[in-house]
Amino acid sequence: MSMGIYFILALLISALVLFFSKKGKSPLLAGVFVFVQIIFSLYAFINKDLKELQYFTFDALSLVFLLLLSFISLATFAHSVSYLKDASKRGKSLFYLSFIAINVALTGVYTANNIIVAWIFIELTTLSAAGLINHNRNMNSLEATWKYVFICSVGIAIAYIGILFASATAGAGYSSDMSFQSLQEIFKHTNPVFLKLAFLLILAGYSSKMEVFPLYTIGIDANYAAPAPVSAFLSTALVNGGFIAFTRIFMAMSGTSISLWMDKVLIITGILSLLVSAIYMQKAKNLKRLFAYSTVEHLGIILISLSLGKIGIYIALFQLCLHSFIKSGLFYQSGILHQVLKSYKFHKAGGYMKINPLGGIILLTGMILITAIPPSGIFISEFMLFRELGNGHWIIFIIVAVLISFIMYGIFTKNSLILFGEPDVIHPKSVKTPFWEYITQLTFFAIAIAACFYIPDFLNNLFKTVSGIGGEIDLSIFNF
Amino acid sequence: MIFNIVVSSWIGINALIPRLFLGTAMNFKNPGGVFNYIECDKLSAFFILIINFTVLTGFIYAGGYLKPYLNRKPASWIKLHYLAIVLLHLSMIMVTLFRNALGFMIVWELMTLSSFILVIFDYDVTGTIKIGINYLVQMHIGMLFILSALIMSSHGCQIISFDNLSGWFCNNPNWPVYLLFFIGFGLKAGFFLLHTWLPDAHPAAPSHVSGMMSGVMIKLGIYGILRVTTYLQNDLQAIGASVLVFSAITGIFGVMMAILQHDIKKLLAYHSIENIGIIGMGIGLGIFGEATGNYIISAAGFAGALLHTLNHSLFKSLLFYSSGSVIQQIHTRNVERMGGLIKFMSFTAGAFLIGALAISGLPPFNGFVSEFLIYSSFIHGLTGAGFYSIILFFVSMISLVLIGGLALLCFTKVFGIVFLGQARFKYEHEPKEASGGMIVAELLIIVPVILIGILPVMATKPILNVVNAVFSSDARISQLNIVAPLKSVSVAAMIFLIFLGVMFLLRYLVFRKKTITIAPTWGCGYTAVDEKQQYTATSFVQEYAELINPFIKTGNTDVKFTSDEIFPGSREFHSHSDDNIRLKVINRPATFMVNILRKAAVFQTGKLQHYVLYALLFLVLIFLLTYLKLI
Amino acid sequence: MTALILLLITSLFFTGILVKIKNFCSGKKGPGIFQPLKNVWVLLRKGAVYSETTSLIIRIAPIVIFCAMFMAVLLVPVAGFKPLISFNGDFILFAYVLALGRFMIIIAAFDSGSSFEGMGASREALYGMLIEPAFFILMGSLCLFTGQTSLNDIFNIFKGGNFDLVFGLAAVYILGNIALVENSRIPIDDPKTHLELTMIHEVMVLDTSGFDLALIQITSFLRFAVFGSLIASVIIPWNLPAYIRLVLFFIVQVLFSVSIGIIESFRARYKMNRNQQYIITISLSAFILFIVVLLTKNIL
Amino acid sequence: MLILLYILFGMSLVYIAATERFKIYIQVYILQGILLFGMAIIQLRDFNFLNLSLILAETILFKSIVVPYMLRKILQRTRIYNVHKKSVPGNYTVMLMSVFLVISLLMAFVLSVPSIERVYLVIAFFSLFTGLLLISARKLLFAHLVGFLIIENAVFLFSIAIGKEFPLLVNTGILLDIFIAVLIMSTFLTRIGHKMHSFEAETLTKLKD
Repeated sequence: MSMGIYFILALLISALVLFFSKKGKSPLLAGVFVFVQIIFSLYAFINKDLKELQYFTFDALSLVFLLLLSFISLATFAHSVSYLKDASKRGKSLFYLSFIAINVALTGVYTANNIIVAWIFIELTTLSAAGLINHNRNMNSLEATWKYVFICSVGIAIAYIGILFASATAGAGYSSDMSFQSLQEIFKHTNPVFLKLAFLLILAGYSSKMEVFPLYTIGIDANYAAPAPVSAFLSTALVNGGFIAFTRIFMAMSGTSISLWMDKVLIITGILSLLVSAIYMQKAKNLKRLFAYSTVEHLGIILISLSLGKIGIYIALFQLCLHSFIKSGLFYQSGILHQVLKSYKFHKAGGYMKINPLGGIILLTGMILITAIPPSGIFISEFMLFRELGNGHWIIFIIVAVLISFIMYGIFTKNSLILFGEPDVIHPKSVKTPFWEYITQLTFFAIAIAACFYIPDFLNNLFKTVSGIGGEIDLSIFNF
Repeated sequence: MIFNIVVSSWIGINALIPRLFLGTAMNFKNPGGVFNYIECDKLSAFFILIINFTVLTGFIYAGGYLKPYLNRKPASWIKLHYLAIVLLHLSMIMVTLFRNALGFMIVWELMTLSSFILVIFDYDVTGTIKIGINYLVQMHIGMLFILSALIMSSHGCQIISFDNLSGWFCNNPNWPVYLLFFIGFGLKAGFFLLHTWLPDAHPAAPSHVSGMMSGVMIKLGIYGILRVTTYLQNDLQAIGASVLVFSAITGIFGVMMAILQHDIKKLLAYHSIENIGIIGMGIGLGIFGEATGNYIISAAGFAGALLHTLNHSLFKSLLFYSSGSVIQQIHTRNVERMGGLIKFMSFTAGAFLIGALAISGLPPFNGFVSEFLIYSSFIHGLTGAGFYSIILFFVSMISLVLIGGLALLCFTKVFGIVFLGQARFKYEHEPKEASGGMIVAELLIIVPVILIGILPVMATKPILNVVNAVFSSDARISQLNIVAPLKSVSVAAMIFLIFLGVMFLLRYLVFRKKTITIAPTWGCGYTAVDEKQQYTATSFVQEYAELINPFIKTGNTDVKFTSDEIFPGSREFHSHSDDNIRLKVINRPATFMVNILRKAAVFQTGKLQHYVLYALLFLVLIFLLTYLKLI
Repeated sequence: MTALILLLITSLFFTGILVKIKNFCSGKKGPGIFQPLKNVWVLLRKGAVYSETTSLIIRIAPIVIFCAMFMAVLLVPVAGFKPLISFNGDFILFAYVLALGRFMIIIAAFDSGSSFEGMGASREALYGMLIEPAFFILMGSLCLFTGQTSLNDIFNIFKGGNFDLVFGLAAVYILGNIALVENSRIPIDDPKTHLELTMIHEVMVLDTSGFDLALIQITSFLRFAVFGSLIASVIIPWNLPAYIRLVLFFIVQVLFSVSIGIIESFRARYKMNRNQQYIITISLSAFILFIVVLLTKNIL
Repeated sequence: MLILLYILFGMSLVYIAATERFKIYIQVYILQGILLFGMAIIQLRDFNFLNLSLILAETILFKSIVVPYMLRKILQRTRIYNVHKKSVPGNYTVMLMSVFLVISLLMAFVLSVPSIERVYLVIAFFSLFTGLLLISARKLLFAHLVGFLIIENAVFLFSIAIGKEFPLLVNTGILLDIFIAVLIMSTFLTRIGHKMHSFEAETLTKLKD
């Protein structure tokens, strides 16, 4: 029911946005929507496992990311308001329209309990993302948008074929109901060849959303061309959407005979993603692209940890949440940086620490957190990952360790150019950034740091329910 | 506000420590909470003492040292710097306290991180950032080594912790895990081949930071090695021997490189490597002694190592601080541009002299005591041990002797060139004596330096307690064989001092009525002497450089004369000595790898079709792998 | 105590004899045996001249050097007469106080900022660094041989064992060479300093005068005496009655000084850049001794 | 009857791969829509109004009327009709097509399950490969768009082949998605055409490191 109300409200608000687009009331309306979003996620959190409109369920996995989404969309909204100060009314209304649309679509992706429905909403995210990416309306954004929309659509079409295969040979006697629970049953009796093919196609297709190898490139272009708050949104909430859509299918398949094979494929994909991010970080000339590559890196790590069974899923969730916080914070900061230095380019911009010390320190902190150096919470998850790799997968352990070191080197060398390097042209600090713009990053980083020392129980329980761990593995290392 | 935090943190910890130190090992076990895995035995307590003292002096010194920067750097950056000092202090203390891997790793990385922020304080000096990042990444790699060792050793345990080591070491060969640990901690401590970050990081950092880092932070690598050593069960002989030899190489390499340096802080950094080598010798001896069940050797070795850790933290920080005062005044680290500073900054000169004497291991200063302990361990080994172990001991003892001699050569050079004679170049402004805070800090260090030198027993007894508590050794024997000679050493030192006093009195009496005339330096009949003709550091070590040329190349760069120039223009010439180990072992492979990565980046064409093709190729790859049963 | 007194006595006339011998060999009459002492006495009564570039260092250095030497004296056994201070591993202290003296004299040389003294200083530092291992190798091998770790017991070699004599003589040879280097005599250095920019030791004290110079000279007397008595206590059997040992001791000392004198008059000095080789050779021979000892201990 | 449709469809694919003229793309695409309609009708198990209308909407309305209309609009707006570049020569593409045909035959045989019409699989795979070929071998964005549409046809064929009916709501959702996708793509294509007066994919390679 509430889902329906939510959809209706969303529709209503977007209609109003369209209607008032001349009046320039769109920010207000979008604010209202964000409020609705937050209320909705809280509602969802209060009554768990509620089934809505037959296709949506508020299970633990969706709840985690709904809460996350409400955080991120609030922050993104706040930043976009200041970002769009001097945008045209039409541009604003279009922007907020797509913003609302993508929020709705993501909510759909998170909560969908049906493989096809999830697919539909994924496609919707692509389409609504187009409006956000192309906001600047210059050549770069146009190119990025075209590539993003096109390749995402192709990928998702391929994923659809995969889904068809997966559900194909369930043989007679099985309901054509495509909800994940029933799929879990169906897959047990599906021809493994088909299943493998399906998994492969789905992985390849959704990789465009998850920003992992092979279709990671478009995500990077999108992050680069989009406005900074949007990049923050894309590389966290949207990526999480792709991750959920994939993980649900993965978990449905993991009971079957091909699970070992899947693990290996995941490890290969993860390592390849790590590799490409390590490679391109040495080359990146642009701050936002650098951050985008670090997203690729983290998703690669997450895929690897997915292949490690239940605890692996726990690790993946943990890392994904923290990554969302830190990465979005970094992108917001990069927006402020662009206001100050007028450029993202490493060889143009520089001396940020001198020009804007607070921002500089925030950037430094974010850089430290994203490279999983304590007190970053990601360190915990990577520690657990290494621990898991430690029993049996020493080769992967070594590969991951080496690549992570390279990535760390890349991030630090590149970022230090911006932070401490000499700018080739020094802009007088024209815009005085108001303090509240830093608050989002400070809070997010604070959360990420706090996670290193303490996990709130409800979150811990959510993760446990998702990964189906229960009590049998001892997480007492979180005791402090 | 930062200041308050720091002060309170010390007052708390300083109050806490002596109880820990003297009292038996205490062991919080209240369920849950941060104290769940904290355990403070005597070893930790000992290191905490060192940390507190050095950080205290470092902080006092920093107050004076950072004054000139206050207006040049953004205030928030200075704040961050102080914050990092506090963080470094706390994390170092926590490192000594934590036993479980996660907590240990977190604080270990925090330590690296805060020191990184401290190192890049002078970020607008070119190269500083690069050095800092290099340091950070190397430490990260070291962390991964330690992590892998811990994970490997606590295989199948609920909680990864150092406490699992004893179990693992009982049932498995010790050396592989120990090797991993040694690499991991050795990277922090700066052993040979693992040292490459060290000679850069110390000069790049401001002096109080170098003092703290070289004084205590790299010692935590030693702490880690000792901690792991306490759990060792078998392979002791092999491990001990290899550690001994490796440390000997480290020591000799460090001091050999140090002599050739003309950047004063780089020189001191190489000396840290040397001293780490000496400490490592002590540890190796200790392990070896345990292996052969000869407790005198082991006790003397471990005690020597611990005492030298303490001593080195003292005199090395003293040296860094005093050199820092010099650098602050004349804005260069090149010794060739200094000279005659004793007349301007006499106290700093005195402090440096004491530090130099101590680090050269000369009586009656503390450096001698710890080296004496290690020596006595050696000679005990000589008097009663097997054939091969005698050769081992003998060779490494001789290397220790060499280290001593070389250190003397090095520090006579530094002190002579920097403080004595005349200024070789004109200083841009008259150097002034260091400000109050810095002097106080140096005084604070000088006191224990001399005290330990005169009353070694006072320092050695507690350390022997630590050794007896932590390592398996016999209290009686150690008391008998180790403390007794030290007693006579202190007697000798007393006599020496008394005699010194008497002689000064005598000199005073003699010169009371005599005429003291001041004349120019005698130039052997050559009258037009000027400061440019003084002996330089390069020429001082030239013979030595020729001697060791096979091992360490020293190159010159100069501009050759061409035939066509009738009136040759100005020429410039300077000699340099480069750390081949660093070039060959670290830089080349690293750059090689990075270049490979760069080359691999051609795949990103920006063409949409290619991206789709990659997806296809990925599918095909997986198909093939599956088809060929590879996965 | 006796050891101390004996040492002091020998140190009084040692140099005198040396000079006498040299003059005799070169067919001169030469001054009396006690001339060096007279010189010292004269110096003691003189005032002092300091270079204007000098600082406190050159004023305190001679005293420290002297005291360090005196410490060494206190540690040295004399032919079975126990030294004042003796403990396990005291030879380490012995070596390091000598090193302390070296350190001080080097920086004192630097203090005058002269263009010559630095050269001497650098040589002194290098040779000191090279000669220390020789001493330690010798000591180590004697430790190994006797199983003792203090000078007093180490030098009590003669116990009538098979190899005592061999080792004793080898030790004497090495000690003699070390003494030559430490006291910077020919073939390392020429105290008469016919240039090669005025050699090692003498050049370092160019700017010292009066009381300080006197102290430094006394120090060199003492150094001779110390090494002499080390040699003496190696080759004199300790189990003889005291008076015989006394006599033998003086004889050995005289012989030692005579031999040095003869060496100085009949032997050419090495080129400076050959010295390192020579010193390393000493260490090498010490090492050979060590190997031999090792083999005898473990095989025979 | 069916066989004829298959063959026609296959022919159309070969043709579309070989040609480079936009007009022909559009016409062939219309033809494919009609063919698909035929197949769907023949395959349809139970005739009821809803399914019929849905199929009509999916094939005739969507594939043969709306999309071609949009494509034409693009061409008219941007006034780009003729082809400048030809990345892989036509004859090579035809060879490639035959190779793909063989591959898709093989795959269809590998994945042969009684519950699936093998022939559909062959055609579906074939059209999938054709679409990918169009995307990766042609250098014109318009061709890429057409390639995407062909892939969508492949999806449709797969869904026929597997013969699963989804609930109506879901089906409409899918349809809507694809429709919006095509809409947005065409708008962007128009924009790009306006900005650069050509569909050269080469001009869209600014974004890289």
